Amino acid sequence: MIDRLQFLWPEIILFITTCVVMVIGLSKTYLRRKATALIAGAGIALATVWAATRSPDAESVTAAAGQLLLPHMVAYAKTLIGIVGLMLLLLMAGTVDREEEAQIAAGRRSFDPLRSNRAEFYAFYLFSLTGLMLCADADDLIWLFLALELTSLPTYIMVAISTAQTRGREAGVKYFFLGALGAATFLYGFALIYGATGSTNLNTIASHFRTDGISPLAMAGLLLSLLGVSFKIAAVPMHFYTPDVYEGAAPQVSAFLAFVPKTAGFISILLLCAVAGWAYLPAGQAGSLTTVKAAPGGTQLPELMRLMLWVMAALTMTVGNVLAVLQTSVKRLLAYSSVAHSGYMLVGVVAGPGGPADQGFTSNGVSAVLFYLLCYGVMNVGCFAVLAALERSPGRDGNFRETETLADLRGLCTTHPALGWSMVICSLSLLGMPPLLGFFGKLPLFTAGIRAGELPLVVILGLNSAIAAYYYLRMAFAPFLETPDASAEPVIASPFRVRQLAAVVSAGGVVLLAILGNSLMEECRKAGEVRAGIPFVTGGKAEHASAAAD
Amino acid sequence: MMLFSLILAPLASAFLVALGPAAMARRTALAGTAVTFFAACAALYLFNWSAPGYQFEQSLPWLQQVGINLSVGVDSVAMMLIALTALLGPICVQSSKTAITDRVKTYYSWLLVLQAAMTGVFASRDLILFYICFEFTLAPMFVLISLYGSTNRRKAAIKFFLYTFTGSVIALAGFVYVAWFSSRLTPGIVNAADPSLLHEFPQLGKWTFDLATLEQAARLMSPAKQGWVLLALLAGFAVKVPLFPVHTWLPLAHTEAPTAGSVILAGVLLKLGTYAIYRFALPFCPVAIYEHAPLISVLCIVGILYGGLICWVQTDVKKLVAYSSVAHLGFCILGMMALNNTGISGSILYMINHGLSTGALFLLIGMIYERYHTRSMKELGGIAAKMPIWATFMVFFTMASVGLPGLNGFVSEFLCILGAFQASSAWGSPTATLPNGLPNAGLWGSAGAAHPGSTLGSLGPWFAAVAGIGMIVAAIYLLYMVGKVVWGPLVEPHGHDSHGGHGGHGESESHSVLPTDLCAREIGVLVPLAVLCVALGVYPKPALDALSGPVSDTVRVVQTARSNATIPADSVKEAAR
Amino acid sequence: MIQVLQTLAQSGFPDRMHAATLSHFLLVSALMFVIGLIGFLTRRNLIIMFLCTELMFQAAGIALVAFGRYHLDFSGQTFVIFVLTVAAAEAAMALALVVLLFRRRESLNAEEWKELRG
Amino acid sequence: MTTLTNILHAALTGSIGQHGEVAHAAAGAAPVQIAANGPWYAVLIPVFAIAAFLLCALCAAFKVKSKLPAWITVACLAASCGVSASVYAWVSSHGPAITYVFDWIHVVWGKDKGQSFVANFAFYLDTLTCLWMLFVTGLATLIALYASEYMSHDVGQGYNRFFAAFSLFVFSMACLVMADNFILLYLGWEGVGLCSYLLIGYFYKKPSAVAAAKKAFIVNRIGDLFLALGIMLCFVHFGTVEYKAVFAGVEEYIKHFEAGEFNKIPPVAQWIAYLLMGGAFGKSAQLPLYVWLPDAMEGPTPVSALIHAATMVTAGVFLIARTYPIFMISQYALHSVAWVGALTALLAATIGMAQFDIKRIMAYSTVSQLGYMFAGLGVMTSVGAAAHVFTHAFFKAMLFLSCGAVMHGFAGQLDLRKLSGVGSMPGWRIVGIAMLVGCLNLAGFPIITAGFWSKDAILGGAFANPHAQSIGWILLLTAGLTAYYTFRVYFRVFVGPQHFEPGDELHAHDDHGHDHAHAGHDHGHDGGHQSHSHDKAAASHDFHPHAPGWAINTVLAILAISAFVVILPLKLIPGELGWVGQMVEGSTARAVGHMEHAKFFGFDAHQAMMVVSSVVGLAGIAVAFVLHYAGRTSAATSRADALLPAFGPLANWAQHKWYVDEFYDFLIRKPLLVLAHLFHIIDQYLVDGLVDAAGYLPRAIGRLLRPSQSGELHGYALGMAGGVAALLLIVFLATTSW
Repeated sequence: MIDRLQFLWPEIILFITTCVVMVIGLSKTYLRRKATALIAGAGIALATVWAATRSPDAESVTAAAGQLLLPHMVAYAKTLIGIVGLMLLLLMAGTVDREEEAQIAAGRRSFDPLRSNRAEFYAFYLFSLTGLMLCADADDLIWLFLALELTSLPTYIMVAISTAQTRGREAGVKYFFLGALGAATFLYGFALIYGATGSTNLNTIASHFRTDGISPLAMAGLLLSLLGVSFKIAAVPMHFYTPDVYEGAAPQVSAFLAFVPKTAGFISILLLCAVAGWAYLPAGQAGSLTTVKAAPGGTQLPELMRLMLWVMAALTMTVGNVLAVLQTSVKRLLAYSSVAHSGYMLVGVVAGPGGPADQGFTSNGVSAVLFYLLCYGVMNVGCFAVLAALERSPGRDGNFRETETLADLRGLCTTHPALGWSMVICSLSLLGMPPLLGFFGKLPLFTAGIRAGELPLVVILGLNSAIAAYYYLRMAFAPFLETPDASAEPVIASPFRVRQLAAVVSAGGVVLLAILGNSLMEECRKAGEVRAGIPFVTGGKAEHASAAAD
Repeated sequence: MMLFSLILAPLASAFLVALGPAAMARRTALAGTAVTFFAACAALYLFNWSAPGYQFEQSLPWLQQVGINLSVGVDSVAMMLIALTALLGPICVQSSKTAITDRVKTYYSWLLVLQAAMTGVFASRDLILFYICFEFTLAPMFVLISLYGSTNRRKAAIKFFLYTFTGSVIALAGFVYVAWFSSRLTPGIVNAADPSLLHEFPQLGKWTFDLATLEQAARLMSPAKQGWVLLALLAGFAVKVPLFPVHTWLPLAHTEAPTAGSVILAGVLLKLGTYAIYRFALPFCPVAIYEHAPLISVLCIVGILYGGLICWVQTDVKKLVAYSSVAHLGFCILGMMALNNTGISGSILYMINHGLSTGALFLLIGMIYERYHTRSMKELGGIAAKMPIWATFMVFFTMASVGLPGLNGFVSEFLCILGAFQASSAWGSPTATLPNGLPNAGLWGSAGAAHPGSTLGSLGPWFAAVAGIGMIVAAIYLLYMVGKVVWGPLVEPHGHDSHGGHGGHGESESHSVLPTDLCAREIGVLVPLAVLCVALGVYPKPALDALSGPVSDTVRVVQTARSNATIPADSVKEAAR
Repeated sequence: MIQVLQTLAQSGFPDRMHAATLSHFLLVSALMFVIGLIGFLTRRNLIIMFLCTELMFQAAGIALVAFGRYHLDFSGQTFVIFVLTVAAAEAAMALALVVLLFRRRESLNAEEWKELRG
Repeated sequence: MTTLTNILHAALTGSIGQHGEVAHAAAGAAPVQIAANGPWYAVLIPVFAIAAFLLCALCAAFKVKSKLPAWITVACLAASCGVSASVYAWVSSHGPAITYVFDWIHVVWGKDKGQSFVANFAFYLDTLTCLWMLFVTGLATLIALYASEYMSHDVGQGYNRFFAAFSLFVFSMACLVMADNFILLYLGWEGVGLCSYLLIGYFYKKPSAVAAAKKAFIVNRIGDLFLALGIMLCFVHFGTVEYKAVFAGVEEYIKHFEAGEFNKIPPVAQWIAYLLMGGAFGKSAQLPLYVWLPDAMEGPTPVSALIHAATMVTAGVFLIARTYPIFMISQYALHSVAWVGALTALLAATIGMAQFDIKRIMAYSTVSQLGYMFAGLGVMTSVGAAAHVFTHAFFKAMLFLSCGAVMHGFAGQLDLRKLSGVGSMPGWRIVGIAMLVGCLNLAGFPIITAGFWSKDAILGGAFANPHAQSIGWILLLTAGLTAYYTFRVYFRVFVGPQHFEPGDELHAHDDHGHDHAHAGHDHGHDGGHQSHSHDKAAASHDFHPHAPGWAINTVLAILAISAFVVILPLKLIPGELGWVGQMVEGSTARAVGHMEHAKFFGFDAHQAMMVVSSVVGLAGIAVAFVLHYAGRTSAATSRADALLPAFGPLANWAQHKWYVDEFYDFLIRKPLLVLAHLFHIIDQYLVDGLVDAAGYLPRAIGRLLRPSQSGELHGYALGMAGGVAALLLIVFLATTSW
């Protein structure tokens, strides 16, 4: 058990930071309060560096982490979470307590711990990241459930308190209630899986499936779990909340929502799929519910799951895109696009890791998903960062107002060149315009999909990219090509300049990661390897068998 | 290094333009394109025209996890198109001097970026690098159209972007499929299909987008698979060409684009499609293309006649020339589908020639537009009386476009049609003896005598004959245009003094800048194109000789693949499960 | 579909002879889940709706306990403990949110909150 | 002078022996020996012409405002003519040869025959080439001289342009005639078409001129397509487009032809001729593509004379003559040629009879005479056809130039009802004489006119051919009609009471900055105005016709003399049609094969025709005399008017050119235009509409789905629950085996 701690140091670091932040944030001294963000940043940075450099290496994996189904994913996922988390942290500056602090600074009011939200906000943020990291090294249904809840519970509050507007409250309540519904669904699914196999340990469950096949009860559990978890990734039919919540929340929190729960959801889906098939199922096994599609690439999910994921992938990207086309609010548009991007990533899940013949980054759908999460995180943060870095002068109610519509972005390249060009670059990247990062994110999805013989799905993916091009094009070129309405109220930069930094960093990342992506891809390739050789539970003919022996 | 510098030079000057002052933008851009042009001239000089293979090859490792490298290299086909691109660069910059007066920095920098991307398309030897450049041409063109175009520019730009983007995404799926197929090849499979190919695969079983490897690998695909790949590739490239049913973005884009944009669009961008078909569709799916050539050719022919007739009823001069591109490129692809040396050589030459003559026509129309701010044939007429120099050039380039022998258009058009004419296996098949020698029995069959000038292929004289009607139609609409605009009684839009030498006092600014007839700068822009039109028409031999190597290779590939089409069909199906 | 029923039949469902088999527990759990869902869908009061989600959570809890007993395994019960904890946390959050909302609108009707749409 | 001597030498002595030999060799079915190294200076013929073009273009660029381009052109073309003569001298002493200049189009894909497409700039020099080049360059020089005066009102305006296009025409014609392969011929073929286009549209401000130019180019293009396809077929079948190799290939089929075994000749080979024929019909204005030629008269008269009467329109004849072996091996090709020629001749003659515009009459007579030439080719008397081309070139050019002089002098007036007695006006004597000479030739006045002999050869050939009797009768009828309408013009315009009304080009010329040198304004026009009373009278009071100047007169005089002189080479040198006959016999246009000679009512056809055609010709002239001269007192009316009702609507129809233009317009142009509009609509609304619809589809689906995002919590929950249920149902249904 101590061995497991090797994996948990980043989470532990984050947890400690959280505690510190919770206390410091309530300090009466302005400078100390202000330091919360810095401390949080330092904690995340430390956790990231730790995860990147000190994670157990490949040799010790079998010994210490033998229980993990995706052993190499842990380090990668945590590093990824840490990096994007840092970028998000830059954005979070000034999200809460803005008026409060202004009044305190003006001397109209003294510091009142009950009125301040700063400590909670950063603590929740860190909790959520902790939960997300915990998802990555889950090897048990209980662990997974807790990690997922730890990821999402803080987000409900963050949404609600991120803005002073009523919309934020509405978003929070919708998110919370529907989230609870989703959580109940996957919890019930977990219960059924447990019931069917008698274990909550993923490894044991996998072995059980390997030995006895997947019983209908287990299959029902798996499907329900997948559906429940797909709430986190905003896949159809669990996507309804997305636009409302993203629109209602402050842009920086929307950026957070687009990355953190989504990553948690995808990690869970990957784990569930690994349990259900990738890790052991040979192609061509008979049985109606557990039929494995004998596709040329060798998708090794049970046919039911594959089909469901297939339909979900196709529907998710299509629904997301067609609804995004109609939007004028950038946040809402990005929300729908986030739905669509989940659909793209599901293609990677459908493709799966492939058989032993399909080694390599291009063939592995899991690697593609993991790589895409990074790409999506970077470029999406960029877009939201631009929105977060802009605002309108305060209206009658004294609150500053968000920039939201496409019209607000017009002429940004001349008024705020850095933000404008960041928007252009990030939108083009989301569009998939080569040679930006988004293109290289989609390419492995293409290759893996084709490897798995999912040509129709790949074509749907391609067509959806084209539909998406329509609105991304508007988003990309509104800052550059159009001139602002003379009558419109001018858009000004938010006083929190660090948000601009986030935008620029994202844009730079979108360009640079594309150029220097090779080593990243190498990491993803490793991270996407599903552990082969799950042993049989009851003493069978063979103790070990290579995964998916054709 | 040569090719990288050809790509980087415009890119670097784009940055210089963007960072420099607006007043210097045009001169910087001109210098940049001129440097590129001279570099291209140097490349032309250093290029060994008698060698058939690729030259200036270079490869820098990039995303090796995906098998993507920065590989460049050109054969004579690509070299010519790069030269065309480099030539049009300074011409476009010069032609924009008076036409573009605001946001000049943006304009010239995107123009330069566009040039770099286009050069990249022709230079790449890696499918993804190609695709990157291919797609990246869209953004600059989108900007040029939607910022500097005429009234309906936004719609045109979006349509242009989305239409071609949609197509090329599907083409990407085709590329990936081929790469996947290649990655699964094992020595066993290759051996079973064609043992002689084994040495062609240094990276057997690896995922790569290297063109040379994939060319070899793709041939082992079964005809059915080739058919699907062909469909995917055509989905992307036929839109770009554009072939008949997917052409509607072109007239709109052309009409709305600024002059230089139209020149680039007609001159080079459309050639990306034809070049891609030549470079990828032919070697990747030789059997499928052999089988489906008649179908594609029918589309070409419909495009030729349909597009030509539509030209005839246009009132907007620019739209007329735009539709004429649909017709012209129909000839180009028709020649390519002949799959013989004549046809493909003609087709490649056609790419260059169409770029020169149609590019020049767009320049000329732009010059008129700058003066009169209209392109409607109802408002313009008899310009020859007022602008004899312009009229001379107009008639000249129209004749080049019509395909008058002695000018460039003829050589390529004739070769394309001849290629289609020759390419029929019916020529070779002996038919029953004719009892009375009447030509009605077995019209094209040969009574025992062979036809030495025929080649294998799936087109035939009827294709050539029907496409040939397009030559008549071309004469109809182009002369209709010349008759309306150049000849006839002088008609000018309202507000233009029809008697005075310097018409239109008090007209808009750009009008007063320009003299009535062409100025030295404008003549300077047109003369190089005219000289090349004559040169390529009178002495096309060097070009044709240079093409013969690569074209022969392509033809050999297609014909070989077709002749042993049955072998890979079976063995690969077995081996690749 | 048929196979699902078959499997259920094979696992002894419904068995009138014994008092409480696994099937009964599962049936109860499923009913609870469905009742919770239906309640969530039909009721408009936010607190009631939240309680319905609690019902769904607890349905899962019943299933977990039953399965744990069936398998003679403790992890099911362990799981339930955690579920209860989480449910408690959720309840706290739910109430906080509801209070927040009530302050704005003086109402707990879920239908009042539809400003965000489209 | 040396060259002149050479020609005479060659014509009178050297050539006889030489060509006798060649002809014999060919008759023995041995391939004609063609030397590969022709005289280098053959290149100079087109080079001089293109040099003239370039210099004139330079003049245009520098806006030269003098007659410089005319003199450049005359000088260069004269030089070309001289070179042609020396080339002829070379050819007549060395036999046919090829002069290679440079590689043009080379596509090579193998070493075997047919595996390369090679078309060089190389010249095939044989006597046929020389015959054509001599009269083309010679006439071009003369007409350029004529035009230097004729076009003088445009000095500084279109003068440069005119002579540039004129020179370019000669260059193209040289390429056409001297080509050693079909592709170079095609270059010349389309090149002359271009020049024709440019020159017809010379008065580009006149919409009718522009329309005529366009029509000429497009109709020619139709023919060109057939020519191109013929060339392609030729390439496919023979594996080459070079004459030398093609004729070598045909050689084998000629044997079958001589044996009458057409079934041994592959149909593909036979089809070549049909396709080439289409090209010839287009360029030489034969049925059904003749319609452009009459309209082409919108161009300046020198152009009509050179291009649309003497040289370019005979390109079709040249093509068939050049590729005569190919036509011979095609079973029905020559018959078709003969019939088309004969019918064209008749049709054009009937139209010509009913026209009033004298230039148009000449145009129709050109069409008609071209029909004769085709008929001549078709009935296997290529010699006759070539001779008719030769003689026709001179007399028709002269006729046109005379008409042009009238037009020039009377401000564009060409209506024969408004001009009378021009020939007797002072200063117009030479024009009158030239016109008379031309008319006599055209009408085939017996014995003394060259036109008589050449036409007679064709008529004789037709009747001598056992398969072409009916063609002979048609041609004979046409001969009569020709004589009638030719002299109708002469009697109406050049003799009789003096009368004129000026045309409407006064104003047009003013537009051009026209400075009429009214040198001849004191010449009498006393008979001018008495008989008419329309509004034009006022205008014409101030009008003085100005008689032609020295250049026009000189040219007309030279041509009038040469129209007679050409009889000498035709009749003084032995053989059928003498010198021309030898030229043709020594070339590819030689008709081979033995054909039994049919008799004309028991007489030898040729000898009988001399009499019969003389009678017919004289009869035509006599009718014209009676109807249009005898007793005519005014310009506007004649005795023929009284006869018109007797023909019913026929006369009207003929005057309206049998409504052929309208028919084509209705049958081809209109439907095409409708189709074009239809396509345009389809393109906008269907093809593009589909694209837009596809682009709209995502929005439409989006609109459809949008209500699902109602903002209501319950709606979302229901959506989620329902979605999950639906998804599970779908998945189960899809995977369960029922």
